[in-house]
Amino acid sequence: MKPKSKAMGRVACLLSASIASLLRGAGSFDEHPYSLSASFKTPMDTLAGLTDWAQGINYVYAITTVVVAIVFLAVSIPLVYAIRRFRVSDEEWGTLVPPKQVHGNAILEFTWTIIPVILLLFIAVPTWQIIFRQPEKHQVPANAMRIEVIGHQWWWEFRYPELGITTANELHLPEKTPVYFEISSADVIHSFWVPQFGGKMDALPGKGAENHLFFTTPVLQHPEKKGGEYYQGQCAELCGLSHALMRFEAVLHEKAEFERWATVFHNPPVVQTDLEKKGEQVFMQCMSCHTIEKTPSADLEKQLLAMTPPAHKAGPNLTDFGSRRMIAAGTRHNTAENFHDWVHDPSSIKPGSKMVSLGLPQADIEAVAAYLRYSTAKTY
Amino acid sequence: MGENQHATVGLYWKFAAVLCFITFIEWGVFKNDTFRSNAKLMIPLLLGLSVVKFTMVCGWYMHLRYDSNILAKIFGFSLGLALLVYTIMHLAL
Amino acid sequence: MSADAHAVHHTVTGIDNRKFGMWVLIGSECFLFGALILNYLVNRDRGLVGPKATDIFNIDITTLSTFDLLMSSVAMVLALHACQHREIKKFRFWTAMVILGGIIFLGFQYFEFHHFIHAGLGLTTNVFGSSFYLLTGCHGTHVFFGVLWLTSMLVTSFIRGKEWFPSVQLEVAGLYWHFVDVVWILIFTVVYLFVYL
Amino acid sequence: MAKCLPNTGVISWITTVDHKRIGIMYAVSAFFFLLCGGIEALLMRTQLAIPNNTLVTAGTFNSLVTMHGTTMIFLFVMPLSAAFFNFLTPLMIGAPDVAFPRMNALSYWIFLFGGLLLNFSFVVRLAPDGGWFNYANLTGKAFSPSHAIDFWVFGVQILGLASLIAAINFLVTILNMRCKGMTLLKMPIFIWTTLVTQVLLILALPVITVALVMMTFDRTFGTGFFDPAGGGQVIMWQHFFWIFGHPEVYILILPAMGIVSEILPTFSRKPLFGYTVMVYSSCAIGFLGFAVWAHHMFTTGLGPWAQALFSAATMLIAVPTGVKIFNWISTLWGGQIRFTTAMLFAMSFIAMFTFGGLSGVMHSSPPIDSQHQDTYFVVAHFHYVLYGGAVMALFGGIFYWFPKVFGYYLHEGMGKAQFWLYMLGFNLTFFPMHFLGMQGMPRRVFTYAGDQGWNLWNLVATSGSYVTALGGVMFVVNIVYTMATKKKKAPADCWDGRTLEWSLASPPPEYNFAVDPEVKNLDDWWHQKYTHDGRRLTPRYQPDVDPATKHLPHPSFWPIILAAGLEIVAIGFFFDEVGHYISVAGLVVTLLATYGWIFEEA
Repeated sequence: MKPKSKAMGRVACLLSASIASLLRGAGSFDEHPYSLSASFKTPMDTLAGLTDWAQGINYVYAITTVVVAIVFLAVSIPLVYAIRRFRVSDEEWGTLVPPKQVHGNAILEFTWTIIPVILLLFIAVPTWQIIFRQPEKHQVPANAMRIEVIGHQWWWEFRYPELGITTANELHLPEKTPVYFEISSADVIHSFWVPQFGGKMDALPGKGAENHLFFTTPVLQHPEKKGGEYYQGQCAELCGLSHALMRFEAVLHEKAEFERWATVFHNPPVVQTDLEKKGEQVFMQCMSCHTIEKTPSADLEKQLLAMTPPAHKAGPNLTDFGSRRMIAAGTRHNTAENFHDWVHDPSSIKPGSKMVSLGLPQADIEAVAAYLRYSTAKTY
Repeated sequence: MGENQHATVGLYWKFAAVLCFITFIEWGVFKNDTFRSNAKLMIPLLLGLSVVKFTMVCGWYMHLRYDSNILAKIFGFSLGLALLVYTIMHLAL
Repeated sequence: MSADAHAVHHTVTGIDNRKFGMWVLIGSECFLFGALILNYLVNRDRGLVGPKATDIFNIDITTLSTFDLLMSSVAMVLALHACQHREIKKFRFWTAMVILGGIIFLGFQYFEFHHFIHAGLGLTTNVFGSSFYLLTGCHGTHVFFGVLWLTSMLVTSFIRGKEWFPSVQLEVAGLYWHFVDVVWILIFTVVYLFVYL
Repeated sequence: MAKCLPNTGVISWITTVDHKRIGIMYAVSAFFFLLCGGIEALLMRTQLAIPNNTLVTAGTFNSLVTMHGTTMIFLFVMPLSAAFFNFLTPLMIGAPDVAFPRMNALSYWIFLFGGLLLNFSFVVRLAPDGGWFNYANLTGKAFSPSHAIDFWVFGVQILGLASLIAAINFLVTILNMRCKGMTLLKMPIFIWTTLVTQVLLILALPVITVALVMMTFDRTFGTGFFDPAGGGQVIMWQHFFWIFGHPEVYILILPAMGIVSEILPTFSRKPLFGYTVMVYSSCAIGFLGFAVWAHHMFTTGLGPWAQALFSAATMLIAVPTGVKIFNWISTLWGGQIRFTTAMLFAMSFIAMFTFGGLSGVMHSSPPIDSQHQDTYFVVAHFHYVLYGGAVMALFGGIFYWFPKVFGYYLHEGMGKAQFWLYMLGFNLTFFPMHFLGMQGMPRRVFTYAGDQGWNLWNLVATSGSYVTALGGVMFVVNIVYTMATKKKKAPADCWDGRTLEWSLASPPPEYNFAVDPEVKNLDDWWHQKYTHDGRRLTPRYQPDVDPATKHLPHPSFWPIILAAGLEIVAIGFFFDEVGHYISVAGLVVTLLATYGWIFEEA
């Protein structure tokens, strides 16, 4: 063993020992955010494969990884071997007689052209299978639930035309039902993406530029737990200053629970305490951008839409704001303190946000907080 | 430098006449109503005529036929690739 | 005219470097005009407001301008032939004819744009107008640059006197001019004759 | 006027038309811009080191993303490749200079002014923030009202013009000015990859020129090419950009492949394995490069047929690339490998580029790409191919040809230290990004929440980027040390090479070849030194001749003046009221420079 390679050997075993301890030790600090276990199977893991479409993707993914691994070994093993085997020290490099001047070998060239083509077919065929499994617009099954997804600069609008619901930043879905998304944008290009449900689809602005996505929603992992399961989604196309903060959550419900949500959604806000009543008055100032069903803001919206060309409100629909887990498009949790920071100075939380800070006094913010966070809360 | 004994002045005038005649035909085809209605006939005809004019000017007026064919290869390759790329893009749109 | 050092250098293909370079530039311009033509074809019926192609195009004027550009190409070939055969009178006459042809073509184009703007098709009226003006404007700019190039050569010929015969430079300018004419042949068919298709 | 210009000092550099000096200027400018790009990268990585970091604001981060991408591609890799084209092409094909010497100087000066215009945006705090691809209607006047995007649009337009002029120049030089006996299949492989790169540049740049003109019209004159409200389509920009974009990435990698194909045979003392196959695969990569662009747009809803065809074409491109990789390994096989820094960089190119290419093959399939698109997996892929590939090979080229350019060797010890720092830092930075991508972290996000599981990999990536920065510092130290001490003189044939430039003195005389070389077969210089059975012969080095006897193109002021004229035209677009006057003034300067150029004694 030449001295140099003995040293290499010692380094190699040191390295492997430390990696082993790291992996073995991973279990002990699970909750620590910088642990290995916290860095795999994360809330936006693209390999979760919950829906049929995502499983199709993982099927092609697995085959491709195997093929790629084969090719990587077929390249790295001869490379490393050649480098170690044919190495010559600097001193004797110039003195030796040059090696046999080999110019080429037709058989070899033929083999490493044909074999990659065959290997690539292993990737290509499943790819085309999955590509043509996505139905065209006219092939969508009739029982599929239609949902319109509209990207705005830095929040998501979801419309359920069959249920007459317009909501924002929380995509409520029943389990095990085929769903058909029509994705478009109101301003710039965004990209609608729930990694655990499958791939992303760009939201392009302009008439006729709608994109379509179809898959069957996954099965609930803990059916006994009420209130639905949350799956994270994010905009995946650079859309301006707060592109990183344009997140949303898909909420998966058991079928009956989803029906209840859809019906309860249309209830008007329940104003009990006088703080909430005061909040309702303060909300008058927010009516020009936001809408809550069965309140004067809804009538204002009807008038705006009746104009030619129809004027759309700039802000998201807040009908079920109280029961939402996150505010400001998935940026902060729906707590009183976060709500206060958000209403007090929106652009400090989301740079470039179109929501202006109305300069409300402290009391008004608390009032509108009570109104929005409690009276619009829907229990289902 | 590149004396082209093939192309005489007479030939240039003959080509000029042919080019004007083709343009006149195109104008006539366009004006004629029966042609204007069915696109299936009109597109190949008009495209064909313009291709003829194209090759005439490129072949003779630009000496592509007489010079060494590496120039024709470069021009042909660029033109062909442009047609290929833009047809694919038109289909993909 | 400066005889570049490399003109004496023996070239592998026997073709002068400048002529070779012009053909490469023509290859590159195929992609440029290809993109513009495709952009026009895609956008020609996407204009929401303002006049349509069918109601403002005047095929007679455009056919005349096509005749004119073809004849200027013929003049160009004759000018080159005269230059190579050292016939100073003919060389200057036909070069002047090419320049005249170019100016007439630009005149037609100015008149046509003027007519369209009056008919309500401005640069920013709709996407059809923008694409049309970009395509024909870019071609017009190439024609203008050609006219500038040939005028400079004609003026230099008068300055340098009767013995100066720039065969290679005129051939390169001729290639450029014929290419601009060939692009117009395509534009004439694709834009004006396909209006109803 | 031109004859009385001095041969040294600043004036000589401003007016030079010698391809060797222009090559050095390209390299120096490229490394200055590498410094800018590197700082931008470090700032981004530091901002992303921990969740909810506040080192830079969202706007600054978007500018850093845009400028890092644009600078590294257009202002570092392309000009550094141009430095190699400029310096080596005439020497390798036995030509006295390029086909159009003054046009060569013109393209350098237009490039430099374009790069300065682009980076001037930082000075006026208007750095472009639309991403290096500048997608359509985010960068329209409605959503980016400030002049920031104009800096990108005009910067890239000018850089495109510079590359186009240089590409025409080099295509004519390679095809028309080879020495006696050097047929196309006897040219060095680096000249072949240069040739294919120039063809790609010539055919791809006009497409981006049209797209940029349309964007300029949209932003300045209010047309609606990409404005959906006016009937335009945002997808048109993506199509036009990527028709240029994909050939562009082959423009970045092909010169690196050429450099590696020159270094490996020299330090294995064996000819390149399968030379003709390597030539045909380079041409295949170049040609197929035009038919794959929509794999950048798989998630924009192209429809199944377009996805199927473009994924097939993308997979097909992996075949010639694979053939090249196996040919490189076969070149090493049975050779006598010497571990110089250049060889280390070249061998690491094979490994890193293969890994990057394979991670690329993974998202050539649209279903997988729907998960990878716009995530850090793609960032990892193209850094493995561009950094692990092009940058490693270019540094290999620097260490390989530095002795020929300046006449003394770079310090091998520091070179190896820089190499290992690069290898460690590079893998530490970009390998974890594969996990980040698979865990769903999107690209171009200026921050992320602490509970998304991305904390560990971002921290590891940031630490890796600092190790790479250390490697960069080591390179600067090496250059300064070598320039200061000039210790190790380099002979004409520094590494016992195989191509014609090794027959010249180092640094080569300004007139290149005293006696026009004649070539009988491929790697003719090796055959002059060794017979088939390895017996040493004495090769014919180029004799020293009095420079006065050789006719040299005269230095000229006009290239820099013409480039300045074009720059002024672009600057005019940044001033709203007086803008058109400035642009017209620029046009006048350009026209005068053109006439001055024509009537100048060459």
